[in-house]
Amino acid sequence: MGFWQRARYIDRRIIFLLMLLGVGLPLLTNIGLPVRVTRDVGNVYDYIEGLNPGDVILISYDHDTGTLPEMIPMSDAILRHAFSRNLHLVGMALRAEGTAIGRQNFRRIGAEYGREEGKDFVFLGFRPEITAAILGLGTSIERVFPKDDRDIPISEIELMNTVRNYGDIALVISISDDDTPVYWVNYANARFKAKVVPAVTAVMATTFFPFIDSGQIRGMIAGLKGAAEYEKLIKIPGRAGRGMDAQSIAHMVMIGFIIMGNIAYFMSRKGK
Amino acid sequence: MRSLLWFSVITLFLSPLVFGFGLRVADYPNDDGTRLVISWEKLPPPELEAADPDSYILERSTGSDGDFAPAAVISKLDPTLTTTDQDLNKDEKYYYRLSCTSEGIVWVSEPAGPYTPVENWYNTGRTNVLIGILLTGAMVGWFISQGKKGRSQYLRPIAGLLALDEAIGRATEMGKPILYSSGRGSMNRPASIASMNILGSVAEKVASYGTPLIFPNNDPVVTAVAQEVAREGYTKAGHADKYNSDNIYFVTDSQFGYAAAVDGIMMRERPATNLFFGTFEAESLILAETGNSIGAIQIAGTDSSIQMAFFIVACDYVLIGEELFAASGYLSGDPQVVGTLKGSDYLKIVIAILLVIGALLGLLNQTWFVNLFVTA
Amino acid sequence: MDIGFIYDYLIASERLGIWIAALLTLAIYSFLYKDNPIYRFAESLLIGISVGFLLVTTFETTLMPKAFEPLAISFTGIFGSGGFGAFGSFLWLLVPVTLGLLMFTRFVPKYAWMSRVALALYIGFGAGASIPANMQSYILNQIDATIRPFLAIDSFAAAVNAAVILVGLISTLSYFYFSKAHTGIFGKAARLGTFYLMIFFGATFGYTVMARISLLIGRLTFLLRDWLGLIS
Amino acid sequence: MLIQFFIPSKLSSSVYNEITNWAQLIYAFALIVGVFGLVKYHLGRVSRKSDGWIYNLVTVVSLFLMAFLGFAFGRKDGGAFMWIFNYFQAPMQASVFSLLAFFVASAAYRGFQARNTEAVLLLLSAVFIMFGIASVGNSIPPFAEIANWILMNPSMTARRGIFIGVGLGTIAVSLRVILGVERTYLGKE
Repeated sequence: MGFWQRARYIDRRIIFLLMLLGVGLPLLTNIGLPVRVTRDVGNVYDYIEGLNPGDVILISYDHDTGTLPEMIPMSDAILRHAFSRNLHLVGMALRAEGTAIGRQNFRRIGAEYGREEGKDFVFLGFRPEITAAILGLGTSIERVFPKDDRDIPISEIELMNTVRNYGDIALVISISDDDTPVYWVNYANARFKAKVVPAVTAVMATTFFPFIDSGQIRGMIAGLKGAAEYEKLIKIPGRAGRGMDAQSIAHMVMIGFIIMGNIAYFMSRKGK
Repeated sequence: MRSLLWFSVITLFLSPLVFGFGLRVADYPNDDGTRLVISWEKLPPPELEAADPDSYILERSTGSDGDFAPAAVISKLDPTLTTTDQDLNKDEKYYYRLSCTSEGIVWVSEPAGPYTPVENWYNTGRTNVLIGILLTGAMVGWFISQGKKGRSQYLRPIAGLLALDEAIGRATEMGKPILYSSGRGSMNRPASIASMNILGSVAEKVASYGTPLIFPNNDPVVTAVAQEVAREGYTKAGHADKYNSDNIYFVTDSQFGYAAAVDGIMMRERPATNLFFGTFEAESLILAETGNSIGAIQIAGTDSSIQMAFFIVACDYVLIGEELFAASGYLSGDPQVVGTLKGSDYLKIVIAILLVIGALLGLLNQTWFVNLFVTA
Repeated sequence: MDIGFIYDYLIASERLGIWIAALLTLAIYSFLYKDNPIYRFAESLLIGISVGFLLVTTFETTLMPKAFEPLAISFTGIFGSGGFGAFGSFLWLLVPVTLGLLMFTRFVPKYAWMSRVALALYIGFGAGASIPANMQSYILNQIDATIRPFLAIDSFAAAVNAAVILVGLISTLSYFYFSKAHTGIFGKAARLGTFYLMIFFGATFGYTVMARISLLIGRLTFLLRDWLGLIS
Repeated sequence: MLIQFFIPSKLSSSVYNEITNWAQLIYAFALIVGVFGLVKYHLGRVSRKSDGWIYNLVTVVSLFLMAFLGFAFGRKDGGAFMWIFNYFQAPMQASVFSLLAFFVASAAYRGFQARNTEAVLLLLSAVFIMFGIASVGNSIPPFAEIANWILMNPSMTARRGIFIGVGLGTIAVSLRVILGVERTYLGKE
């Protein structure tokens, strides 16, 4: 068996090792590959940048734990931007597994900026029945969430005295790994004119292109890449940048494998 | 909160002014009699043009002069000008009115009613589905009856099925077992039924050679069915004694627990042939790559379009899409089953013709034809 | 009660949990090198735990609320105020429970055939439900989606795309045609169909790679950050 | 089930729910039989001291431990049952899932060798999508656009073709079951 013949049937463990290095090293070293900001992400940033201090953003954690590697960097970047601009945040979840994550993220990033729960941000908790919950918020937040996540009645929370329904909310962001943002668009946007932005996994992104074309959504943040773009815009490097480095290098390693595989194939055929 | 309180105090002292305002109520089509559709004219009404409030309250009552209670809040910007009131009772009469309290004015529209939601017994939005099924049923039924008369049909070769005998033979020669998996599909999925049909043929072939057939399951109902099917296959081949129900067993329903277990089995039992037929999810490539590393011949077939891609890359032969469902006709040669294949072939011609006609009529802007395929 | 103690306990149980999770993650990854006792241990553990988990959840979400509790309620109802109505609902509830119990005949090979009644019903329900669902979403909706673009052709590009889709769909369907040999013009159409299929398979593979790598990033981030604290 | 689809009335949906419940109960009882078989299999290996019996013991012990914790103390957050789920089962499942990152690489190395026209198309389309969606290629406009065009046109078309085929196939199988043409699933002709 010639060299190329052997290369065609290379020990898989070499491929595994290269893949591990391709993902692991960028995570450890923070290379900082260039990121180009796309229009959709730029629109979200510009809109939030244009809000006045004290305006309210509603963030809904509509995802499971399986997709956390993509969800958390997006959430981090948005929360950092909002807190740094002194905006007020209201959090909630339409999926049970999203509740704990949303609560944790709110408190963690809130603490980074010294924001106070109840005054600058509040986490409402989880509601099942997507449609009913989204429609209900258009009427009265208090009716959907009588108490917040800490079991404090909404009427006793300072921030919630001025936030009653979508009319008092400047932007709704749904962080999701499925088509929940479609419900936000169909109900909160179409019915109540709420401005909706989906922050979704890269795989789900194509679902929302038609909504961008039709102008129903303002922009979109998709996956690790979207989060990395956002980190670049707010000039705070976070884990998405690193993750995206890992992602890009892993892709190049993959393409390298495909090219190598083909070289080995053609050379071994020539050798015959 | 405080402002709401303020309004309700005013309401107490002002008796509401009633205005004529066109509120239209209609039955919600094709439902179980629990919904009404309420639509209105453009807001605001003339009387409120100056105040132009953001939202109105839709109120519902079960008597024309009864107590109206809020049913929904309506935004003045709602472009649909309709809302659906749910969870109603089909034996009750309902009245609706729109109300608004704004800057001291209490505005109430004339009540509209009475309306009663109607319980429907046939979903008219699904007539096209019914026609499609009747057409399919008629076509398939006709070819089954042709099959009963024993008329045989030509079937084009499918590489993956031709390779099945070779793959079983190889395992026998090498004295190694065959590993079978039907993936993650529950037994009520047609793909699992198709998989069981293939399993029956495989068991029959394997029985005479005495090659072990290992089939770890992801679903306990599949285990029960698979044991029956395999036992029958062995019996048909005249080797009921060689059937070992311990080789077909439930492992776990955890997707990746199952993948880990099957990987482990492959490494330890070293099957010469892996057969993956059924509904697969992300575990497909975990199984197929591990199978590849031990040098097994692999044949796969699934109804999941995404997992077909992974099988194509990692397996030797793949039954693409419908080929999985056709397999039992090929393997058993039963003329009735083959007949159903012929029936579905004719349906493909019908679909192709509909596509061409639809495209032509579409170019001529005949929306009605395209709408024939819209389902509720 | 000393709150601080509970807090310490929670922190300790979380630290312990992270260590366990990290070591088990490494145990699973060791399979990539080769099958080994550590992987085999993790695999056996995962099977046992997941089946135990399934057993408890199935018992509490299905058997209790859908069989045993209603049975008990209607049974006591017969002797209480429920009377004949309760007896009826008791009998009605017995039907699925009996079907389920038929599965137990599998323990006795001689009577195992009785379980086939339950299995046949189970499969029959699925088969019946799948017919209209498939007709609707896999056939009618796909036809609709293919011909609808022809209503709105406003540019050369839109016309090309609509044609690419129409030709592709018909040739893919001819690939799936079983009762005719793939020769002549028909064979060419079927071949074109396989080209389309290959493009789809390639695209699906490429599209999924990113999500799969994200999973690895997630696990490595857990190991490097939560466990080892190497990255902030 | 077939007829229920066309009848929106309340009776129809309650029949549907009832039948779904039945199916769930059949599953639950089948599970008990399945778990019994599993335990019997593993204990059999343990008592015979078969090769690697210690691992069979691990499975049985962890199964019983988990069942005991669940039945005795419930499934509360913060309880031992959920703790084991969170720190044993969940991370192991996620780890097995992430093995896919390695397997897509090894599969791509072998599977994307340009043997014939079909393989070339498979390869090109995969590379364009991979490159056009990852950050590097995504910054180069034509790549992203080609990737999108492939996804929305030829790729989606083939998927539709598969859908229609699978749709016809499932309907044919279901009809064969209902009409009793095919009964191998019942183990008798």
